[in-house]
Amino acid sequence: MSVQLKTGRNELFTDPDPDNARAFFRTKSRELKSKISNAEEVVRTMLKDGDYIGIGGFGANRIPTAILHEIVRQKKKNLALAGHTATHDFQILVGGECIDRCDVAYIIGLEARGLSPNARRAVQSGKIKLTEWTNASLSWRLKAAAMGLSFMPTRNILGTTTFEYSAAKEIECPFTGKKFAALPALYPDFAAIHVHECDIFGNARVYGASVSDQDLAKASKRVVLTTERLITNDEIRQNPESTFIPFWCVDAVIEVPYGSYPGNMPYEYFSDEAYIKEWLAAEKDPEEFKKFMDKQIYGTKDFYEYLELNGGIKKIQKLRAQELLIDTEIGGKK
Amino acid sequence: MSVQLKTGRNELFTDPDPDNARAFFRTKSRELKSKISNAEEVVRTMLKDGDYIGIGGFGANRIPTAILHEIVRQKKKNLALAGHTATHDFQILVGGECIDRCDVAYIIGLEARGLSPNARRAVQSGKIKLTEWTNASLSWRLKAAAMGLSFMPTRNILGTTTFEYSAAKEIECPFTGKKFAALPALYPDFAAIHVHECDIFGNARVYGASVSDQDLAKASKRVVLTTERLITNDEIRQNPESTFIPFWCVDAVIEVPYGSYPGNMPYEYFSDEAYIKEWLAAEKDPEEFKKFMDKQIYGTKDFYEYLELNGGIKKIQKLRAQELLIDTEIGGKK
Amino acid sequence: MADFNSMELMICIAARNLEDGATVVVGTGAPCATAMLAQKTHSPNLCIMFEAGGVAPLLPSMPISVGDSRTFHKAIMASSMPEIMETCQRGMVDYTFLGGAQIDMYGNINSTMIGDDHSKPKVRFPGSGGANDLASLCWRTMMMTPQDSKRFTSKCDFITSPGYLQGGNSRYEAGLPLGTGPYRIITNMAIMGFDEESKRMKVLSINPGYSRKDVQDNCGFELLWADKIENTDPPHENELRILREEVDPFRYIIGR
Amino acid sequence: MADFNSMELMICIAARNLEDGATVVVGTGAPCATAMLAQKTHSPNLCIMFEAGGVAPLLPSMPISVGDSRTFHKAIMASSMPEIMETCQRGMVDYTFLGGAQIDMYGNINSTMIGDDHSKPKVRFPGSGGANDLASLCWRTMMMTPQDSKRFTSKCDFITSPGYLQGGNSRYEAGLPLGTGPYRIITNMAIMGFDEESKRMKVLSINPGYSRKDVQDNCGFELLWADKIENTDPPHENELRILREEVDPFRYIIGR
Repeated sequence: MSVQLKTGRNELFTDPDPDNARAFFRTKSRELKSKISNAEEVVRTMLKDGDYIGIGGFGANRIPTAILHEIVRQKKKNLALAGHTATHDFQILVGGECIDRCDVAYIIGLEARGLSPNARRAVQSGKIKLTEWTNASLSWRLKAAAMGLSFMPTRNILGTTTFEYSAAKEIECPFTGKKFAALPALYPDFAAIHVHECDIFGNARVYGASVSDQDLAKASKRVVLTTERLITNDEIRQNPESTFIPFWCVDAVIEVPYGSYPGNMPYEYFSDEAYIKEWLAAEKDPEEFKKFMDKQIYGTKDFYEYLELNGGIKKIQKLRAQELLIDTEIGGKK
Repeated sequence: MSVQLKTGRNELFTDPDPDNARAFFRTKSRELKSKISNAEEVVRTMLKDGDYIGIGGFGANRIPTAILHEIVRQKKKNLALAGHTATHDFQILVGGECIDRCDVAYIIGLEARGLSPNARRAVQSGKIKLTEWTNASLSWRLKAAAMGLSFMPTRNILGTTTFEYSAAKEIECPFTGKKFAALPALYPDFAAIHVHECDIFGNARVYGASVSDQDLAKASKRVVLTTERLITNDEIRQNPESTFIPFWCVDAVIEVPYGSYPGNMPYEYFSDEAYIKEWLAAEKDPEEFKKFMDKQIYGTKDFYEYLELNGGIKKIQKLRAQELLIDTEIGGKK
Repeated sequence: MADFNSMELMICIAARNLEDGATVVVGTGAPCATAMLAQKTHSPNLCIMFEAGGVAPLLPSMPISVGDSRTFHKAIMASSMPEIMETCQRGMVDYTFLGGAQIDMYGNINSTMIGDDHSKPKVRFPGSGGANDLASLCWRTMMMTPQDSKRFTSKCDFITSPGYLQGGNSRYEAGLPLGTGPYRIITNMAIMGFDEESKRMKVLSINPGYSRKDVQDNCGFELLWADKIENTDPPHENELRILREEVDPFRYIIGR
Repeated sequence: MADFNSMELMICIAARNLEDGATVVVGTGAPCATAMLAQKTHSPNLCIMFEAGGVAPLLPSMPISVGDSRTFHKAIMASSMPEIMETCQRGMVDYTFLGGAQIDMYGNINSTMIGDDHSKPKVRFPGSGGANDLASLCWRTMMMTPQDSKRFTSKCDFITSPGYLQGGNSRYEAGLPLGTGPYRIITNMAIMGFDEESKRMKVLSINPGYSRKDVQDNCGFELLWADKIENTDPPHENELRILREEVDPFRYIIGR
């Protein structure tokens, strides 16, 4: 096949050059030192207006809510987002009017829960610049970066309008002559990932589906972990095969128990579906939604106040029973 | 940079075409059925003369000795090997005159233990056709196959004689114009991997450094696991994040306790350095070595007889104490 | 004949296509219900995968998200998105199910937008998610959808996920893996496949209560017709019972 | 001045180059001893990695293999070969140490073969292993080797691992990562670096007991010389004590 090779027409929001990325990584600390911080400090010092960000987990599963809220509270502007099955995380950031560019795989929807009216309005208004991708494409763009490359050859998105509005390029395989998509490496400026356990150095463990978080942690220039609980470095060293993210990827560590609320945290607590429904309902009317955001995010000092506002530990107990399929009725249901 | 792109001059032993690989994988069973077998049966039915094979572990660490020996006993011929830090495994296969082609990263040496005289003689005689690679190159060639691709772009081997005697090609990055090596995907015909635990379906766990075994299991057309011990499928399902190799990669499962002997098995037993030294000494004289092979491999019926010949469980107890740094002297050493 | 609604009909018919020992990647909703029904009827060994990483769970209930804890409840593996997608790309996944706002005669699907200006769409949908990837990389793509002539369109406003593109050999020529593509489109009215040569949508079977005319009238392009058009075997009692009692007892899906 | 052999000298000098908080990939033998010595003297936070996957172990003794259990004993991570190599390729690894049978004036190293027929070498060595990868991808490559004019050759029979290739900018032009390359060559006689422009090997410091003439006479190519040649600071008492008592008490390496 010696055909004309195509190029996606939309904007590439990040620099895929691996030597530029290496120049940054060369300066990144590899010290085994304490990285304990808090959300206010992290968002103030580690994230600039205009930065490109990636969010761990999967929309409303294992998400770093404390960081997402703090980005809104601090009114960060003109951020770009890797919209890799972005659901509740996208909702929060669009609610705060924080983003103006997005690499889209999946946005404005909340899977089986329906669509976000506010996010949809924002996207349809043209206020957010979109480049189209897919879930695998964003995964592989992060993997290319995690591997220190500038692109990854793949066999998806070819032939579609998705390709046309992406920033990918077609290439020919030097061995078979077959056509591949070349997906540009994605090196985010900043990533926030919620994990089950980590030590003060940032050696972290994650349980359940890991989505793309291992590659996200490696590909990103600055990384903050929020964690359900801190563990000792001794514990990390007892099972070195369980380390999901190593310390050198991590710049800050924050202990945030129940930190994925209102999202699901595998083996810990289920998502608060009633709350998410309430949020979706509030979004229907812009005035209502403003009040809702004021109360939930701008009006709360931090994640602890926010959690308390929404039922605190008692609520978490219920969600925990739901997650573990434990019947907590007195005497059982039957 | 618009320079002439180079191509390695040596032979590519395997087909990197992902559609040919997919056509095979389409026919591979995905059934959750028992795959219990034995070494004699597996080597007789799953491996043909001329096949390209990959061996799990790292030379003398976590190696599938029972399968390696059985390949020698059944006098398989003209095999090609992925020589990815091949040490004791290479020694065994060359001792049995089973291989005539090798993708080389590291051969004929045994790391800190010195060089294998017999393997060196065989290679220097020109009897084994060599194409040059590196450890990362073979890892990434397997990863390209595991990902269902025909090549992986990388930044190693460029500019060297290693590249010149490889079967790699130079390509230009479509985004940066930079030169990369394109490494052809490696889809072996057959792979044998020794694991710590697996169920009868082939869902397996590995502890310690995993080398390239996850990609090897995915990339290979036919895969046999030998395992220190069988576990139940229930146990697999209790920690789904610990599954290292899923059942659909696996065609046969053999329980072989102490199956990496004389190699090291992480957390189980250390390598038998005295035995490996004896092997190296025997290799110095071809007549001596023939006798050694007769006694150790051709003269033993299976791995159990071989292990018994070399000290059996009592020997393993010693190696286990060494592995776990346990002082087993009566009353302790001091 | 048992009484059933069109969602129940589509799920029961779709489930029959999933043979025992096959692999399938599903999303939430009807596709997941379909896979569960197949598992509980003729395919106990069907391996269900979710794109966030869950593999072969013992599903205690219908997931809300393809990444929630149910998708790896007592699973064989809780892996990652690249792991699942690479397994598809390697050719180890047999089936997937997609949805969409528009589909054309070559099985190309739109789940991105309506309108002609990408930067200011008339209506924006979530986008591909994993749909393009699964449509590109799994062996056989299926769709369950109510049929009308707006949805079955002569031209998608946006091709999110590839069917046979412009038909003929164009899918493979675009670089997509050999031998992949749309397999069955299951609507309330009929079951469609695709012509071997032209790759155009072809009616194979008509569902109870509908006519040839209904099927063509509710399609925005000209359908091909198999030499022999079957009458769709309607849902069996045991399929409906299992679907209603075991798969979706709260009627989240079949109550829609 | 303390008494020491040349292996002890080379290890002590090499260890001084590994600053606290750096990352280094090492093999078995002298490189591992060097990293351990650095850790036990001025760089407690040196992160030692092994190419089979071990990261930051608490090494109970010298490994026999870069994949044996010692390399991930109480480690931070027991990962994989691609994991380590990709960390190097991403620019997160500062140092590595290589060995070889030949080295030329640009720091190119041969560990593959002697002779001119690849298919029938006069002498075959193990080959690259991970050497080419580490030399390509880590920021700074070092070598410890006894010096003689056969080993320090005007032309390697085979370039297994890249130094500065043909000098000047040729390394980057070949596609290798910007800013990487050989950093220090530490021999029994001297410490060499590389000229900024020409990338030719340049003597920086001469070891106790050797002269300029010794250094040049035992080198098969013309060496460059720094403007000011230092006298190598010989091993200190505490370096030797720790090396002998804690790092290599059985003299596996330093007894060679």
